[in-house]
Amino acid sequence: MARIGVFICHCGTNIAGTVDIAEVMAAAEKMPQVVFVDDNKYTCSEPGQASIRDAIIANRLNRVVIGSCSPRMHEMTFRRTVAAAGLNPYLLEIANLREHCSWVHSGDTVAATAKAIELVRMAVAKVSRAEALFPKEIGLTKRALVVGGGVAGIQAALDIADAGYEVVLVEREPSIGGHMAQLDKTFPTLDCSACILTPKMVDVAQHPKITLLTYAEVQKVNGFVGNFEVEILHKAKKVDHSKCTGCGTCWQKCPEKLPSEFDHGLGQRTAIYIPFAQAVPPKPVIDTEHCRYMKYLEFMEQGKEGKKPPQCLICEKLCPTGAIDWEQQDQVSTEQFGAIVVATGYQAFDAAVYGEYGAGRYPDVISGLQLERLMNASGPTSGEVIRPSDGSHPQTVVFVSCVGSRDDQKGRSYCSKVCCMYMAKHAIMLKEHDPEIQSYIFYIDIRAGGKDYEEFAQRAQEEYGALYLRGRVSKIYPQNGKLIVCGEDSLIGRPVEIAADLVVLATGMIPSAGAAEMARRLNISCDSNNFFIEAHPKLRPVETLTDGVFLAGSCIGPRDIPECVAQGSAAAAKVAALFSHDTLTSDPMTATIDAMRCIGCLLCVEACPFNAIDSLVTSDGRTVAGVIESVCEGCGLCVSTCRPGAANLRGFTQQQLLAEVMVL
Amino acid sequence: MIEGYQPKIIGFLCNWCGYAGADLAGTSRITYPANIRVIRVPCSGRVDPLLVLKSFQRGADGVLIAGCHPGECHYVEGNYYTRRRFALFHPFLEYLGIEKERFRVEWVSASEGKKFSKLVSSFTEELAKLGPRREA
Amino acid sequence: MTQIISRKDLLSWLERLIGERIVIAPARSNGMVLFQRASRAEDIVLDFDNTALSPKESFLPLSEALFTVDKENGNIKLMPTTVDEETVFFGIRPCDARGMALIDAPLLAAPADALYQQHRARTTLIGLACSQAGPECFCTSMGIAPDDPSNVDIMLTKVDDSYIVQAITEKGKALLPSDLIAESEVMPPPAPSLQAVLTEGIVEVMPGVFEAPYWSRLADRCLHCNICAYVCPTCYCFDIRDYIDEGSIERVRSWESCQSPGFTRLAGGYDPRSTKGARLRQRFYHKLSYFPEHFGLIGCVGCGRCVRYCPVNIDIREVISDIQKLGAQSEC
Amino acid sequence: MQEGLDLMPQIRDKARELLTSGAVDCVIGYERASDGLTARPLFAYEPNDVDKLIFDQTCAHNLARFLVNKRDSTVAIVAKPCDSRAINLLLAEKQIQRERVYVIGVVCPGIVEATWGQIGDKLQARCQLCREHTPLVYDFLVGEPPAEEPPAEPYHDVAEMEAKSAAEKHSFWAEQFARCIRCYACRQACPGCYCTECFAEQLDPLWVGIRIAPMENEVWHIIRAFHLAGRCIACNECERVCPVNIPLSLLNRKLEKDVLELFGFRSGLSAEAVPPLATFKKEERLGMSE
Repeated sequence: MARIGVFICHCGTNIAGTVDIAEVMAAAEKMPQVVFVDDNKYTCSEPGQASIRDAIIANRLNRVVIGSCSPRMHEMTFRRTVAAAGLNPYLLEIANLREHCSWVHSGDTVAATAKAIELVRMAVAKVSRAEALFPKEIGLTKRALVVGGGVAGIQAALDIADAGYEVVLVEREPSIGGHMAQLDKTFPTLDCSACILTPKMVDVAQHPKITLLTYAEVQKVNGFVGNFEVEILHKAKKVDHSKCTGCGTCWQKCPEKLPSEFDHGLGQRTAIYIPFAQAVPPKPVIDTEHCRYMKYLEFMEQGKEGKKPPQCLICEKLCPTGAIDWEQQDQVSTEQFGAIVVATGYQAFDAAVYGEYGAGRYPDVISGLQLERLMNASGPTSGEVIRPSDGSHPQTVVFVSCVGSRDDQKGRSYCSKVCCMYMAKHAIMLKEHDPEIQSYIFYIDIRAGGKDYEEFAQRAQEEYGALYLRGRVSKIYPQNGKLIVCGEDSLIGRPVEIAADLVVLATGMIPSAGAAEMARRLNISCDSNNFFIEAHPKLRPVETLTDGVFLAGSCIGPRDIPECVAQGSAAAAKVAALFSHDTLTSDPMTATIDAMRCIGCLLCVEACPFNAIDSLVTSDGRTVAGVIESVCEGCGLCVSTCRPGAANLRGFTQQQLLAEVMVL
Repeated sequence: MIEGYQPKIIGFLCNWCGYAGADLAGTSRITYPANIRVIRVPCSGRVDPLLVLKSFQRGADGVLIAGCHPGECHYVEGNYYTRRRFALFHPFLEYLGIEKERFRVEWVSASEGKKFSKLVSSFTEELAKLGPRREA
Repeated sequence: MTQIISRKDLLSWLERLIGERIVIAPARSNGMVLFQRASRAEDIVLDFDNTALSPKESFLPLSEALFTVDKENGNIKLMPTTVDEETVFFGIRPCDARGMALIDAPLLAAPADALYQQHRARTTLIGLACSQAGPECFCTSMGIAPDDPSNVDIMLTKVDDSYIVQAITEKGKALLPSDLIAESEVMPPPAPSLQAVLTEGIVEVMPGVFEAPYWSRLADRCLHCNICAYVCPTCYCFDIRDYIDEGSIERVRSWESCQSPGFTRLAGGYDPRSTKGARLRQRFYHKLSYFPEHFGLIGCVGCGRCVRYCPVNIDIREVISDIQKLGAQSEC
Repeated sequence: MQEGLDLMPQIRDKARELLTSGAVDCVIGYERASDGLTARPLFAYEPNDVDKLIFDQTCAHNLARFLVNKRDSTVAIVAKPCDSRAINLLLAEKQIQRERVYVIGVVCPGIVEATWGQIGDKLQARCQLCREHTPLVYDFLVGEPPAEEPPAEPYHDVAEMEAKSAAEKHSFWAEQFARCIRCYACRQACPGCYCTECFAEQLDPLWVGIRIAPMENEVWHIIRAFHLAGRCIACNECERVCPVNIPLSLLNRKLEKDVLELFGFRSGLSAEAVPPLATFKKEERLGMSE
């Protein structure tokens, strides 16, 4: 006989403010098999949990219902509470009286109380059919995969490796470093970005526990926490990095010149290239699309007519160590991992959408990252700020904020958080480059919330004379060599026109290309902007809803470098915690198949998305289905596919769900 | 609209999207009518047509299934089966005399709290217009 | 002298009865004739071979709550179901009347089935003699006659356009509408003749053929549905389950048949009659061997419903003659 | 003289050959019923049983239903086109093994309306709508395959029911289900219903239970039909055997129509087909929002 205890939480006034707790308790006392009812001001607090533990022991309760906040919030906490009193943690059911009741029916206390009573009645009915469940121990591969070699991924990889575990860092570009490597200085300290990043990149390359796979992508992910099986595509580099010493002869002599993605089109690179001087690994890859010899080979193979491209081979001839290897092909390796940290970073919002600003049409309208490259000593202009149109030095530079951010129509609704700060930084650095330069910054609100951020923005105005104009820019058009920026200054209430030599658009941050596809491969979800969704925005910011898959950096949303690094370390801490045990306890809420009722039609095998069911022969020679519990994710698809009702799902059995329906 | 008639809705919400969306409506304090009783299921694919039928028989005026948007299922393919199963079961219930407005299968993601609250409000309104179900 | 009532008077009598009490009579429904509660006399069908389902349905209903248990603020209250309304069961054929008598034997033997007893006590049976025989009828082979008035309270026998009325029991006499009945010289018409099924010796031969492979071969084609048991006027098996609904309990009795798979499944899953042959054999042994042993009569009234409705035509008449042949072979 | 009687000799010869050669332990066919008019299933074990084999337009039973009871022996079966679709279904759902079933396919002249003791002259409704007069799977074919022409409007009665108002539909089905006595003949006659313990007989969870009443009958009929969605091969035996004339084909064929429209799938056409509810296509919308 079930002896059920019902505990109603006030949650301060969150629940008690709308739901009449006493009435709910009175109703609970009359519910079948309920022998004890109590309430708590804060059930999740230590005293609250203690009172439950004592009540369980004192009243010999063998089932517990807690009417409180969403089970997605404190189910784990309350399971531990119940377990501490010696009761199986799965003999617990939580009635969602806050998110699904008091908070959403605040206007109508009568209806809210009636609903609360029914939600408790449903939880009592469900828990009365609950059975004790026991997690299983499954093996764990203590090896981590970090996807994305930006600063967040680098930090995560280093911390996991320092914790003593094997790490594989996969980066799809030829070098790690991500966007931070492209920056000149970082706010608010004006540290040289490369100076603080490059040592970490070298650490990654030299760390004995880290295997660095650049020019490689994660293609397929199977398995589950502790036992991921990942297929990694190694794109053909056509250069044998074991022989190459990175002497640079090849990329200095390569005749094929094309715009460098790293310099955002302002500089050039060769077909065999390293993206930037401090690249890690400092060894080149061949861009097979633009390499003249590859075009020659393709032309010969397909036997096309027309002019035959030259049979170049300069890099092969000049290479002192014979590292060029035309035979190299794409390869796929399958590796085992226990945890995955996703740090795929961001990309800048493409301002071309804003035709009125002329991005992409007027050469002197550039993005923030392009200005970074111009100001960078190792950039295409070795740090000399010039107008891309005629190479002259700009005197008047106008900054336009929120390009793509805070704009529901053409851009994204969110604020990209870092643009205000890097506009201030650019204004300061331009003044240092050339005291004659006058910066104008059109802004809506200055967002400088970090440490020393506000002071930094003030210095840009007071010490470096940047002129902040509160208003949006309506149009930019060229006029005899200058760019006329029409905007308004809402503080003085008049339109403003500035003849600028250079216009810098503060483009916002959006997820890196292919983020949605990566989410599907990792079977994590992403929001409407394709940023990955963390398990809980406040309480589990670096975890996902898929156990064993963690997140770090701007792939979750716009954030600055300190946050990316902090999250890299946080994700690493989570991985280290996961790897600190030798085995993992599997979630016992998996499917079960009753061999007596099973008729061997094996439709469940077809329906199972995780291939967690296979067929087996019973002692009396019948073929029936059987669940592989370690692979089963507990979705319950097999249960609704099974006609004779042989399949069931622990924790959400047919009996339990029917019991919830039947008490309405 | 019958005076004082409050339609009763049973909602099978998938833990990862529908239920999370409802939670978000809660944390965002978006009010909606108190006519829905939520039953949490791991995936919308877990909902057995038998449960929907027993809900109607037990006196539900409306049944809602809220799962993840196709392609976003936490279990990768769960909602594809939901879509097929109830694309067939829905007209079948209608064929047996249960008005098609009484049964809805919707895709509500974890970030669509507002959509969930609007869904419950419009469903309650529609059911109020339809009036209570006759006894089987 | 025989008492007679015209068809018109019969219907007006039935109309009067409908006003006073529950009247169950044959009615057309979806191409069949079924016993249903009559709300108007003219809905009552008078010319039909026999109903699809037997009258037992009114005494041992498909489903019936035996009692309900409620908990009112702490104390438990048990309320047995009682039959309070008087019922008139009109149009029962002689074979079905014998069926009622056969079911009475086990159900009314002490300790009697209280609810069944009340149904029987509160009901007045008005028999209707057969004017023609259906293709599958063989009641005469079971010692019954198409105009046999036994086991009913009032017997009606159609002659031309009116009916001879015989009050068989006191209960019947009390119900007769003396104002509508006239005296008459008319004699009942001869009863229709039927094909005969030789049944003598069947009871004796049964015990010897229990192990014969005949039964499993016969069961090859059997679907093991419950049609034969549910249409049969002499099958009275039932299943009892408790239904618990929010604290109140209802004990429900429903029809069950020895043919359905779980009928003899014991706790733990063992089923002594798990094979098809065993279950089909049980049906014929109950009627042709065990029932006669306990109550002296063959448990079949020759109504032929099982012959007509069995989807795979397992015909009890054929079985009886096969068994007699089988018995004869094994003796010599 | 009914059509199809000329096929009988060929069936008998093949049956005798199979039994005498020991290729099969038993031939499942039809024999004359005790009313001398209609037919009933026959299990012929010895060659001399073969002379009882008949085939005419009263051979309505779907004999494939018996194959699941003969799993551990090799049997021959006389199979009309609908029976052959049932064989495909049972093969697709791994209930029988192809090498243990020798199929004597019969080109079907169509089955007439008949009950015990009475034969109509009109073809059964399902046979008027039948598109395959030649069995889809057979080892030996009896009869000449005729030219096939698709029937006029296969689902006109279903469309009529769909057009009714919710109230009309509700009262129609309520009245039908109220008559059901839960004899389960519809289930026992169906080749697609081979569960050892049917959901209706289970007590935990108590979906239906033993009470024979409108509510329980409704659950039984709706879920029985839905469990055959995309599986039913339209032999219509369930409706034929029902002792209280419930129009079960109206239920089955509504689902059959929707399965065809939604998934472009017909049941029983191949032994490899995965039933539609056990698979999906990512890009299909099926009228669901988004």
